[in-house]
Amino acid sequence: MSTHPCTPLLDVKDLRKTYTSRQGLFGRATSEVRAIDGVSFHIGHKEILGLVGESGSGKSTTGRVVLRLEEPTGGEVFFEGNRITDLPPLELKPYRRQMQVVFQDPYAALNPRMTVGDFVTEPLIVHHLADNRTERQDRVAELFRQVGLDPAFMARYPHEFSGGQRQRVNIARAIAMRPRLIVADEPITALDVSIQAQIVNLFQDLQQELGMAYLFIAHDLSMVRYLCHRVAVMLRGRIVEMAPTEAIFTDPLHPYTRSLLSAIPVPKPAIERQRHPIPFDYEREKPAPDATLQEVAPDHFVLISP
Amino acid sequence: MTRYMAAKFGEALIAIWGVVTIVFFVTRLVGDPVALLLPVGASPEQMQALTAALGLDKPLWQQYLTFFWQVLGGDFGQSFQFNRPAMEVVLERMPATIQLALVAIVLGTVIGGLAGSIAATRRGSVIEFVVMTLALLGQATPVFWLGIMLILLFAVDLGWLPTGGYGSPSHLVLPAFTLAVFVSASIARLLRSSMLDVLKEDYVRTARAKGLLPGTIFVWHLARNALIPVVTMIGILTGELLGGSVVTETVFAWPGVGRLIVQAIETKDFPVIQAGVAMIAAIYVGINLLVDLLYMVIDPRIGGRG
Amino acid sequence: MKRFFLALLRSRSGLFGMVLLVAFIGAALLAPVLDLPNPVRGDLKARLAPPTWTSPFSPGAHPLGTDQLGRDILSRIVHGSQITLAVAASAVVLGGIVGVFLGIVAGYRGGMVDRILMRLVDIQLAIPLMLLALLVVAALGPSLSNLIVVLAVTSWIRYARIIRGQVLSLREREFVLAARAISAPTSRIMLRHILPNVLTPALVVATLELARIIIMDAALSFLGLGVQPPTASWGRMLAEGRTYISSAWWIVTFPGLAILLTVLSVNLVGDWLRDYFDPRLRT
Amino acid sequence: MAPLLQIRNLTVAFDTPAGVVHAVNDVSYDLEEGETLGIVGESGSGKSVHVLAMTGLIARPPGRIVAGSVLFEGRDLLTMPERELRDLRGGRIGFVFQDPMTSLNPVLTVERQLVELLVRHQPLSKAQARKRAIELLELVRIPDAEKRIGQYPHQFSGGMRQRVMIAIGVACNPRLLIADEATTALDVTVQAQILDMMRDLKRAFGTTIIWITHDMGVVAGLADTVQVMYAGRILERGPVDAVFDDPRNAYTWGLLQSLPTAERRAEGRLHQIPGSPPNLAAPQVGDPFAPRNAFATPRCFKEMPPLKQVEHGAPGHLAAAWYDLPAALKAKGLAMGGVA
Amino acid sequence: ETATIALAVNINTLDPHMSASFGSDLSLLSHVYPALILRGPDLKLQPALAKSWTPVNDTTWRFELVPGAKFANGEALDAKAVRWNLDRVRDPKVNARIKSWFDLVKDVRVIDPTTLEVETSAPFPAFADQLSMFFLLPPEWAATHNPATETMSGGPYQITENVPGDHITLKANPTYFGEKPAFDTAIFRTIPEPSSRIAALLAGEVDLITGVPPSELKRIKDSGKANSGATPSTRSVFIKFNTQKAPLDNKLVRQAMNYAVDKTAIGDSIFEGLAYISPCEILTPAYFGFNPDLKPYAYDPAKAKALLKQSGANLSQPIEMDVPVATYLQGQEVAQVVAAQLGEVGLNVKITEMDFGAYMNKYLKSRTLAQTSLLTHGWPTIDADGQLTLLAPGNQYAYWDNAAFGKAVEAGRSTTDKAARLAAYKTATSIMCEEAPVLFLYAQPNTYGTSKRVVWQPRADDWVRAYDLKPAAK
Ligand SMILES: Nc1ncnc2c1ncn2[C@@H]1O[C@H](COP(=O)(O)OP(=O)(O)OP(=O)(O)O)[C@@H](O)[C@H]1O
Ligand SMILES: Nc1ncnc2c1ncn2[C@@H]1O[C@H](COP(=O)(O)OP(=O)(O)OP(=O)(O)O)[C@@H](O)[C@H]1O
Ligand SMILES: [Mg+2]
Ligand SMILES: [Mg+2]
Repeated sequence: MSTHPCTPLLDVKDLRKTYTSRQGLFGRATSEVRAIDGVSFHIGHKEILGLVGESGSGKSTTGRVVLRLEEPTGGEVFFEGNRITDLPPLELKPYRRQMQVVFQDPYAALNPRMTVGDFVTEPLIVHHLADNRTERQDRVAELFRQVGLDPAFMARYPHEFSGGQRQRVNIARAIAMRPRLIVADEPITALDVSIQAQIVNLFQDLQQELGMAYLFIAHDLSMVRYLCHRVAVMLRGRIVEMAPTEAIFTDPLHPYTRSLLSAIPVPKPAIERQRHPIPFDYEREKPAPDATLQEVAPDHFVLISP
Repeated sequence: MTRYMAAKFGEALIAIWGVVTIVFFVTRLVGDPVALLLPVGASPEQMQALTAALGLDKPLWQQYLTFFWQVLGGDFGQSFQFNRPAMEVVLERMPATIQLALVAIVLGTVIGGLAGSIAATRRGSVIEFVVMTLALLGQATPVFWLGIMLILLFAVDLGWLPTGGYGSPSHLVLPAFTLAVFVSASIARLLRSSMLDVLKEDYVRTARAKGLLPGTIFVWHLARNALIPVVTMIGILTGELLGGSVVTETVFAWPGVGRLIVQAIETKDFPVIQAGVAMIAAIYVGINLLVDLLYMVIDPRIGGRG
Repeated sequence: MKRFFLALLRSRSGLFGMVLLVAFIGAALLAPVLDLPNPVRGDLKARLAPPTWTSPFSPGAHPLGTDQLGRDILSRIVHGSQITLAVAASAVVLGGIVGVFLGIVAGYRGGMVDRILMRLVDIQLAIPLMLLALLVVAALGPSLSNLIVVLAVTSWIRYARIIRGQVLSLREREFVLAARAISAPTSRIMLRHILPNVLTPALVVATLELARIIIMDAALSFLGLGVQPPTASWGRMLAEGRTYISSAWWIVTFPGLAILLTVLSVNLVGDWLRDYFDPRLRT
Repeated sequence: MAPLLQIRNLTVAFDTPAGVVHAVNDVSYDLEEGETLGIVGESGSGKSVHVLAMTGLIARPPGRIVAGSVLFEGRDLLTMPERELRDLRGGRIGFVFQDPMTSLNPVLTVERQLVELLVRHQPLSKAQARKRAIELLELVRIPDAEKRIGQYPHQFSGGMRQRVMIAIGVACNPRLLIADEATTALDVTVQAQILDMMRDLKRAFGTTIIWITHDMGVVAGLADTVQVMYAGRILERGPVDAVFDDPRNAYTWGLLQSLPTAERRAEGRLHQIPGSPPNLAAPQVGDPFAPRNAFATPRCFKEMPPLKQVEHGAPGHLAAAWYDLPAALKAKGLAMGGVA
Repeated sequence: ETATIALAVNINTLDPHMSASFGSDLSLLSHVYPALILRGPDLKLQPALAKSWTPVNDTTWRFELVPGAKFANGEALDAKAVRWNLDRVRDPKVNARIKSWFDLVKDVRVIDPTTLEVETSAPFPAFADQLSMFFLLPPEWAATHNPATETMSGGPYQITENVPGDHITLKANPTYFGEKPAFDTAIFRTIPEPSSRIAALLAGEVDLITGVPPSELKRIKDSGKANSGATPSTRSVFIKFNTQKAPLDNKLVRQAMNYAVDKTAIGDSIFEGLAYISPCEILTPAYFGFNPDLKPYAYDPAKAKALLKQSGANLSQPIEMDVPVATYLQGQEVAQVVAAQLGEVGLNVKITEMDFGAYMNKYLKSRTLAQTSLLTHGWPTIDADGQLTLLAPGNQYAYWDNAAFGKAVEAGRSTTDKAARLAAYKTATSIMCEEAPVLFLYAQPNTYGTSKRVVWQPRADDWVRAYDLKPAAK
């Protein structure tokens, strides 16, 4: 694995995923959903890229396909310059060590019949990162401390934890292998605000201490603004705008981005009551099929018809 | 979808071929019909002559090839006992078997369905206790015991129904009921546990929150979703009954294929065994296909991925 | 251990089932030292004696009567429980292990593997039990272990089918996705993630199978498979007593009751164990 | 005029093998006709359970309503025969559930799930109901409603399913709408549209709304009154402006502090409440938040403070605290409102 | 007037040459097809199509047939038809199951339409008996029809309905040359389960059942709804010794085992006193050649023990006993009692049960019968010749090799002179008694139940025939 300073950590090129589904018993009519339709972006080392957008626009699908949890219909994914899109499972394994995932529902992602300690230990075993028991235990205890959990909790089952604690367990497992990239698919949506804060702080600490990069999928734009370095905005399977966070928030160019930003609710009753979000009519402002992302300002890309 | 059906059909043929092949070799390993076909005192030479006449003296592989070509032409050979085409003998018994199996399944499903739903919806009540105890009894009671008790009561003491035999609907009552007891016990237990699982589902709560009438909730939200394991079970049981229920057929002198096949096994009538088993295999595979289609009708999520 | 008993005491039906089951197992283990008549040696003069309590004139002290060869039924039930329980338990466990394993493989791997396994199930279902039993006897001879094999062979299918159904939905769960995300080998996913989550349905099937298997012992003894006379097993007692159903009801009724009570107790204990082993229902 | 909804001493427990879980403890409040109540609070604080218990929708067993009464239009829902309650649910009381993934029946088409509700409560024919159902889907901004109505829930994305749930909740123009985290899975544009729709509903039908959410911004925009829950209890309640600007309970303050504001961005650190939530199966003494509360007084650990009108506060602003939060904050030199 | 008869097994084939099952296929076909000779319930041979049969010499029989007999289709039932039938069973291409019965037949000569001569290759004293189970097909009809599934009556009844596996209905055949049966209609039903057969009898559905467990006979009688009874059959039950295996190669051991078993107790208990205890021979009094002078081995465990000791045989190994399941009336129970009683004298008998097919495989194909096995022999001609030949040296059924016995049996076969034959069988049975190649037990009782509407004379062999039934006197 070459680690050239110029190659981004993750490079996604023209990624596509189409779902075909049967309709009716004999399914003569099959319907196609283009969940992602030519998505390109990259994530640098230690960078946090926020992925926001319409619900159903293909954010989760992008996350899953990048990690090869689902096979893409087209396009390529490079990790540190190495193409991982067609690798067979065994060759994929070293890359899996470098990329991890945290899901939206912290409970669903935990095995209800496994102690959280075992759950966090699993990657160490699979990747032979610690080969004797005590070493593993020490490593897991260390991971627990790192995510702010008492190592004494290792013997407990998931249902004995609060939502925030569960999400920490998931994160502990994700970072156990010291990955370079974490795909976080709405990791805080189900949590209450104070727990959201805990998790976001944790992400930030890990990024700083361990040098991790993130693909951070979220609906909560104020959290995205707080956490992310760059933001990509998705609409119906395509990225319509991508730019450094402040550029997006201060200078949104695509009408959908504008509409999105105008709709962020703020916890100030007085302001909230007066606000009128800018409407966005997809049918009217639909991007042309041949539209491409173009750099309109340094590092600021917008989907424009040629 | 037509490809799907074609594939299923191919699989079915392969399965039937597998069964017939296995049975071919098993029967020839297990015994020799000649000693049973000839009267006592037959000399070894006579035995040999008959062996040769039945084609059982050739090497096994050669017998198999002959048999295989015959079967391809739809001919399962002449029965040793009946001296006529084995498939004909088997088909002759099918109507009785089908009659009994269908009535028993329908009766058992209705009773078991009612019992299971009552038990599930009246959790913790006396009714549940009674119903489930009966189901337990139904499962732990030997069929021959139940059958004979029913005969003694309804045919001998009360004289309401015939003791056995085949013909009028009244002949059907006792054997069908006996089988239905077993069927309904299985279905009741399975449906109850499956309904209890469904009852915990959020969408049942949604249905109640919609103020729907209990009947609507029961049919469309509870039953429909609890049906898959029950359908699997009904499939297995229907197959089992269509393949013949030896004990019931014996106790009630019912001329079904089950008894026929057992008789054929006892007398080592290979062609009838093979024809019978091929028939049963076809039934199983057919029912399986039906169950798979039913799965798709019941749950639109199934089969979506083909 | 203490917690186990506390939990047991808290569940009334679980306790009842456990007491019953322990009583049966205890009786089976203690059979040789209990002061019971010889279970295999009968007194032809005292044959078909009704239970002592039904008639003041019945000869000898046979609380549950005697069978067609004048053997004490109580003693045969108690001694028979050794073999019956051992055979049934082994067959349930053996069939369970194979069935659960194949069910998981079929459900998780899907595709070709699933199809092949499910067709195998069809094939197995289509082959009459009797042929299967005869094959085993012909190939391996009648013996207890072969009886267990036959019973297990008829049993794995049910586990396989039901477990497969469960796995089909389990494999879409996020924690399985999470395991795949760390490239956990398939064997590990099936063993550590899927298996623990299908143990409860497996337990339900096992309790259902137990009844079937004990009764099937009776059917198989018509083929000369398994427990050889004069040794007693409950299934055998049912089979042998079948002719006397209407003239000497006690010969089949008492072994039948023993089966029923065993099935009942195992069901109660099974229900309770299911709750007990569900970590979600524990502190 | 009497309030539309009067809840008194509602107490709900779950019997689990691990012991009795006290999910809702002695909750009382009133809701006026046309009022919108926003409920926020800890995960697992009983927000969902208390609204479910109100309408007889918790699973019994293990759930159990220990005490309390819930008067809706003057009649007690808790003692009302199931038959009458059934007529209310879905009609005069609409519900939007928290989890759109599991709250829709996976084997029925969206059409069916809407139509069965409409014909149950309104004198509509099947065809009319279907037309109305399509209107409803359009109302919640589902593109291609006419085509998608015949699809099954699994063919919808999470956000779309949530919108179907909302359509179900508002289908019969309910007098009381209970929405449990109804917009969490939606992007903000669609969320804004849904909130607009709620405002329209209020305006057009005077609908009373209970809106449970984690999003303080949504509360700010939609609610008249906000209520903060923790460990099955109401810790603070009052007009939105008053509570947001002048929180009197330490937990409320903690929540508001956790929000990512510009200030926090500059600081580079979010505020978080230390400690972990209480175990509801353990017996509770005193203020449940006390162990995590930097301002707790010894009394907090012994006795649960009553929910009472705050001193010098807006009318209707109630809080449960033995300590004086503004004073304590001032003493530590901390800011008052999280968003001020 | 209808008589209903319950059979335990299915009617498998309608071709009388393709089955050797007296109790089912042949019993039914005896209603439909004519025979030259029939055996009455008293076991005496009666003329049927043949008015008389006389030996012309040691190897030739002459038959005079009833003139003018016809099949229902008008086909003549004459000497030519008989010859065609005898040719058919002997034709190797036909593969008749009963071919072995007529192995000795060398030539069949039609003298005139009502006279027939059969020449055998050796004296065949039991030929007439053998013909009582041989039924005649109409030759011309058979050329164009399948006798396995169709029938053309020439006997007392004709088939009017056949529901395979369930029942066959017979109506009296108006063209029958013989005596008209008492019942116009006869129904043969298949009821495999003994308890169900009894139930059917008690419910008044059937008039005649056989194979009733002995313990149920009294119950039937006591019910007041039906009659029941039993008669000793021609089927002799014994424990066969494999004298090729130690320690059964030791005569003293074999005798000891005969002393060790209390046959009377078995008969009295398991068979409710209805079993005829074999007097040290495998013939029953019904057989030609029965030796009335023999006495059963006494029940004498002490003597048995002494003999065992005297034998010097090594008895440390268990003695295996093969028992076919569900084959013989109360067979498995008897085997258990015998094993237990042998245990009392210090023999360790281990029972192995197996299905009949597997048993026959061991017996005849792999020839690996265990040291002991439960077996019955009954010879349909009720002649000592067949029954004893089974144990003659060299016979595949024998598992015993005694030259003197073989010679005696041979002597009995080589003449048609009754006195000489009786003498030969006396010698044979005496040798067998002394040598004890089997453990003599009893003659299996034929048990039955009848409704009060009919009377039936029970018979020692397996035939079940409607034309033997008579309406009960009102
Ligand atoms: N298994 C599937 N089969 C068919 N269509 C699917 C499947 N999974 C997702 N889709 C479709 O793909 C599109 C993208 O879905 P995805 O879950 O990636 O959206 P998302 O951006 O994560 O939305 P949300 O914010 O609501 O979670 C949606 O239109 C959805 O209906
Ligand atoms: N069926 C149940 N059995 C046992 N405990 C339950 C059950 N349902 C809910 N609880 C408990 O009741 C408490 C309140 O749950 P509730 O769902 O009301 O929380 P919530 O405030 O809605 O949380 P969230 O924000 O996560 O939705 C929780 O501690 C939960 O564990
Ligand atoms: Mg998503
Ligand atoms: Mg909730």
